[in-house]
Amino acid sequence: MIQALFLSPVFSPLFSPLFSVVSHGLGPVFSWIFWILFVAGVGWVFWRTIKGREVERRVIFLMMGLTVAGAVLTGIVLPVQETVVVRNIFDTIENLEEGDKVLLSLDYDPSGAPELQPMAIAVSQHCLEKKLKICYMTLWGTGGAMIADVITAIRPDFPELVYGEDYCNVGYRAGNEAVLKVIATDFRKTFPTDVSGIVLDSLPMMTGVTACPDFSYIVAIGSGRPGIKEWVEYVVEPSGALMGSGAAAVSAPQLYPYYPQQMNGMMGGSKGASEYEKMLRRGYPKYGEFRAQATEIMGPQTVAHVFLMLLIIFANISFFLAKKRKGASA
Amino acid sequence: MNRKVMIPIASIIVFIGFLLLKFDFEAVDSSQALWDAFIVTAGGFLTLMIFSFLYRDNPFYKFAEHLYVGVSAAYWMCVGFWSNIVQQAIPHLSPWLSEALDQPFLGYKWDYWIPIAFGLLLLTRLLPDSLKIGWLSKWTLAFIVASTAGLLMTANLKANFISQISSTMSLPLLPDWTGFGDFVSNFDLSYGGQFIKMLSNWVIVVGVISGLVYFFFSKEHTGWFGRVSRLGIWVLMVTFGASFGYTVMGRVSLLVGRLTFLFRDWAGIIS
Amino acid sequence: MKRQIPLALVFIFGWLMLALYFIPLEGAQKVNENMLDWTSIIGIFALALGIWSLITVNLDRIKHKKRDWQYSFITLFGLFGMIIFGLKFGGENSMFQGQESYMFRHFFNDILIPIYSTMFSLLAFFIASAAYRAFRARSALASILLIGAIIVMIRFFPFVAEYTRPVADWILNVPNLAAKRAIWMGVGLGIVATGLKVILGIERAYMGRD
Amino acid sequence: MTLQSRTSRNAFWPGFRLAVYGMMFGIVFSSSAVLSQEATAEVDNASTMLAPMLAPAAPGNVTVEDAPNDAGHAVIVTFSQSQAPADGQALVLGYEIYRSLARSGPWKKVGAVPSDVDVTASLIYKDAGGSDKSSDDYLPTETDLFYRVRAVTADSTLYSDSEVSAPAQAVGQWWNSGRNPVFFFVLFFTLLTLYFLRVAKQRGDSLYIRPLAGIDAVDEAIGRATEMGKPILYVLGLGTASDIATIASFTILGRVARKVAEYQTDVIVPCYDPIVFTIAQETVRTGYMDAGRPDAYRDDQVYFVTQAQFAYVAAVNGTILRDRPATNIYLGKFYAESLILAETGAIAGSIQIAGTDEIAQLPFFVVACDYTLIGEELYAASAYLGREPLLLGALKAQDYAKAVIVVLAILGVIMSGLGYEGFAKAFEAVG
Repeated sequence: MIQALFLSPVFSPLFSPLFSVVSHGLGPVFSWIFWILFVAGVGWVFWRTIKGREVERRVIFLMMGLTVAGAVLTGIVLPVQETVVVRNIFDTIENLEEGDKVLLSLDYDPSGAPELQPMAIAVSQHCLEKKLKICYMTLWGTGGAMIADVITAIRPDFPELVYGEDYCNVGYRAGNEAVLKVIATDFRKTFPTDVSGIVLDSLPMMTGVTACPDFSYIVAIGSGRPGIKEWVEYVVEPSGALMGSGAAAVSAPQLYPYYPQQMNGMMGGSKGASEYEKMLRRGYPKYGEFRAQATEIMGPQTVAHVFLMLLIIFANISFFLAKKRKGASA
Repeated sequence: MNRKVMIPIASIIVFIGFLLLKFDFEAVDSSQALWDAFIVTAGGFLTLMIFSFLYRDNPFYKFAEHLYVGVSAAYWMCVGFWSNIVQQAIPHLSPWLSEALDQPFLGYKWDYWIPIAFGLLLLTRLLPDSLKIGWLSKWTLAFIVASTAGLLMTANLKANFISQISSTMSLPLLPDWTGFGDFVSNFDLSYGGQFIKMLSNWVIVVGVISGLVYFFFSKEHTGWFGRVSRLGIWVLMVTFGASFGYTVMGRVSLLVGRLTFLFRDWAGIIS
Repeated sequence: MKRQIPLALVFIFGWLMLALYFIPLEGAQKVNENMLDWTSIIGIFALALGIWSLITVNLDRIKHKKRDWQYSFITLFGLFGMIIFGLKFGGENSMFQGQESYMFRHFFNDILIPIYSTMFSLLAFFIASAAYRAFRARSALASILLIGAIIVMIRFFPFVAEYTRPVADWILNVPNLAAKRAIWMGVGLGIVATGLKVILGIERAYMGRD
Repeated sequence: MTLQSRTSRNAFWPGFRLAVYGMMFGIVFSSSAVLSQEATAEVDNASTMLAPMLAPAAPGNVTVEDAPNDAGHAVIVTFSQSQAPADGQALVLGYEIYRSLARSGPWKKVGAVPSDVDVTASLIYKDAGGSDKSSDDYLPTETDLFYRVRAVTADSTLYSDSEVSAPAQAVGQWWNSGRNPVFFFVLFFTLLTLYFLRVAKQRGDSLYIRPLAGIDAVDEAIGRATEMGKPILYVLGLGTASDIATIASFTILGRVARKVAEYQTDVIVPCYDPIVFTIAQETVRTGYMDAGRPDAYRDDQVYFVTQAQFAYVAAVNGTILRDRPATNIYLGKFYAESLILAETGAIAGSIQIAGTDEIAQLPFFVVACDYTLIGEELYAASAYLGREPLLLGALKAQDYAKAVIVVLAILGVIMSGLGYEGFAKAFEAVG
């Protein structure tokens, strides 16, 4: 009922340009409670501000928690705006030919996963739709688990895939930059076998791959060091391989200077990932039914941003009011 | 019964309750099912314990903190011992030890004795003070600090310094300049436009120089010197603000990840 | 003796490592590469000292019943439990398979990773409270900080973003680069200066006195 | 007087702020109006050709030179491309490089280069072989090597080989001339430092350095801790002993420990890295000895926590909230934990002084701490605290080097502007 109210013709014009609400199990019931609390909380913070009192830290914590929790429960989906930086990656993969090989390096750990895993999944799905061959690798010891998660996530949708022919996983090798330095010219020197110890030569898809440039496209998804910067320095620059990247939001600004010379595209944080998901959904409508993880994150993120902006505005109002009062009393 | 006893007992009861709720009674492999239920339940509880820190320091947070410290210290010790000593050093030191530890012997390499010797010197600190040989451990410290200082000095110098200077120098201050008339008639505020390109390069050059001036220690920041250094700190501050603003997005997504885990996997409120 | 030998070690190894950077010969580069291995091996011995410190501090707490001494049991329990799971003996069928053992891997991945991610996600809360406290136009500098943050944060809003994104991108690319270069150059100089001070033996607080 | 100056500031800053906002929105709207939507490139894929029958022209002029500045396991192969295809000749897609230890073979394929659109251009391939004898790709040093280049086409049966090159050897060099700029700078800087050390020895601590708020705060903070009877928390960060920021932090820790011992307060140092932990123990002990109170030092002041980032943070957070230190000092390498630590410290009401050279973390320290040492200031701090002539001398050298850099940068920009690219190039370090 509540959900119906939310989506009713009376309310939907109010909300529809802003966000659409997807069904989320019990979520909507909770979400209304959360929204009311959110508005009440913001109002209270505003009231405190006008009164010229500081808001206690714990109230801010609570509000932040409520905001994000409410948004997660409601399942807000915001319109995503596409950018050329992400578009370039999508187009590069779209224009590759069947059978081309793509190297996907997942250099992050569970803390980076909320932002980066959706990119890895979306890019993998896109490659497999285009019938490209994917080789997974990682420079992080914790990346092995991430690769396994990606493969389990996409495997059910592509039951006909054969390991070694359509995709393979060479796993992790210790050595950080040293690994990259070597694979730029000699892939097998560092990766003589795949993750389970099968000799690379016995995997049909890896014949003809001697060095990184033998992959038609490299997508490096990473959240720190070693990561995209090292890929650019040790692989792209010396060997001229074609690369796109996916970066955590924190490190994205530092990597901007490499676009478009050293990498032809970059997905920055969940925003970039959700753009990719949107492009994927448009190109392959069947993905409309799947969970778009990054797009789900974008809603709560934006609401949290709104809240943060409100906080900053309140903080400044209270500051100016305090100054005025001080001036009046002096 | 006082609170000190009640709280742990109550928590254990709630924990077991959740465990039973999560346990899949129809599973074929019941030990696996128990483990799965345990993972989700424990993950949820530990998450809440850490979040409770936001309210204030409390026994639950202390519990999670102390557990985490102990387990992680041991984890890294095991991993480090295994990869650095067993897999790296021992195969070059002793065939007998490598066989005992299931490692292939890779031939003697005398240079691996150097770190072992320094490492043993370091352990002299554990000996009682009366033996008076604890000072030997300083040799190791001297070795490590000096060699890394020598090693990193040059590497950092190249990446952070020399290459930054040369790339600042080669910025054209008048990119694609084809005359003033052309500049005015093609006035354009987009990225490709000459105005923005020029402005950007000027900002970089002036920003770098004024930033360096800000880091001057031997001159008082007054007069024109002070004004330039003030410009430098402004450039730094605008950047800091921007980086802060940019980071918010990533941090919120981590929280979304945790809350999704709590709501979906642990509490099962959303599907 | 006690004083001279460490100083001599500093001098010799410092200049040696510095010189090796410029010599591309194979032997020289081998030493260069091995240095990192050596440090990590020495690190394990130091780790033994560290673990020893962790154990003694906690035992001491329990012994003298210092504040929160009960929790030291949990730390020690976790420490020794994990070390035992990390042991390797008893052949293929034993429970103790070192790092491959089920408990060792899963205890870390499945139990401790949640703590790890949750600690990390506390940042979302702290970022809000820090922003509330700090982003006030108190002074010219604070106002500039505020403006930078606002422009970039607006970047993520739908509708408004279209207009502000170019400016935000510009700030992230241009002044950002300038500031970073200035800091990098200063840091680069500071690193060389500190390195030199160490090698010349001016900076030796780390070595103790006697 | 102060009142007047304050009012004038008040009148000025809001106006300034307004102007900045105005300018900002001006730029926003005007630029967005001009910005067009992204252009989509159309790919022309209407190029199907008849299969040609003839092998392409052979590549020529294969010359081999030793690669400069290396350990002697690489050579550079230069060759001219095949001529443009005549009627019926297949299009060359790329060139494969073959190496042999004898003129007659056997040949081993070592790499490939895609062909260039401009067929008159020569192509270069750097054959960097392995240095390990057992490696499959071992390239022996100081041995005659022969090279041959093969032009390949889409059809694997259609190719043509070049003449075999004259023999060449890969030789190791004694000096990496690509790193000359680094060498000259180190030399210059060492001499500068030595000179100023001499000056400093003669003039003692009379060398002027401008005050640094964060450093002055350290002294105050120790005094405050003494008054309050509370400890000082010193966090060395997540750096290892091989991070110079950590080494710089040790020196400051030494000074802090000495002052703390003099004032008879406590310093707590939880450590992340075991080597750092050992060194920190030594440093603090020395500080206590220098202050003449070696007995006051206890081993549990400096302790090891764990090597996991967030477990360490959790423990330090606990310490901050339970021991309520009067002052928290964070100097060294910090990563994502910077804000967690700084905000927890703010909750506990401690005075906080931070400093790091991790640029990504500086914003958080600036926002959440009372004083922040930005980048180089961290490295300079030890000279400030001790005011020892030698350290001050080194700081002077740093400043003069900076002045030289600023002048060089301005000169370089002007020179590049005038078209003398060589000036900037001279500062580029290769390899």
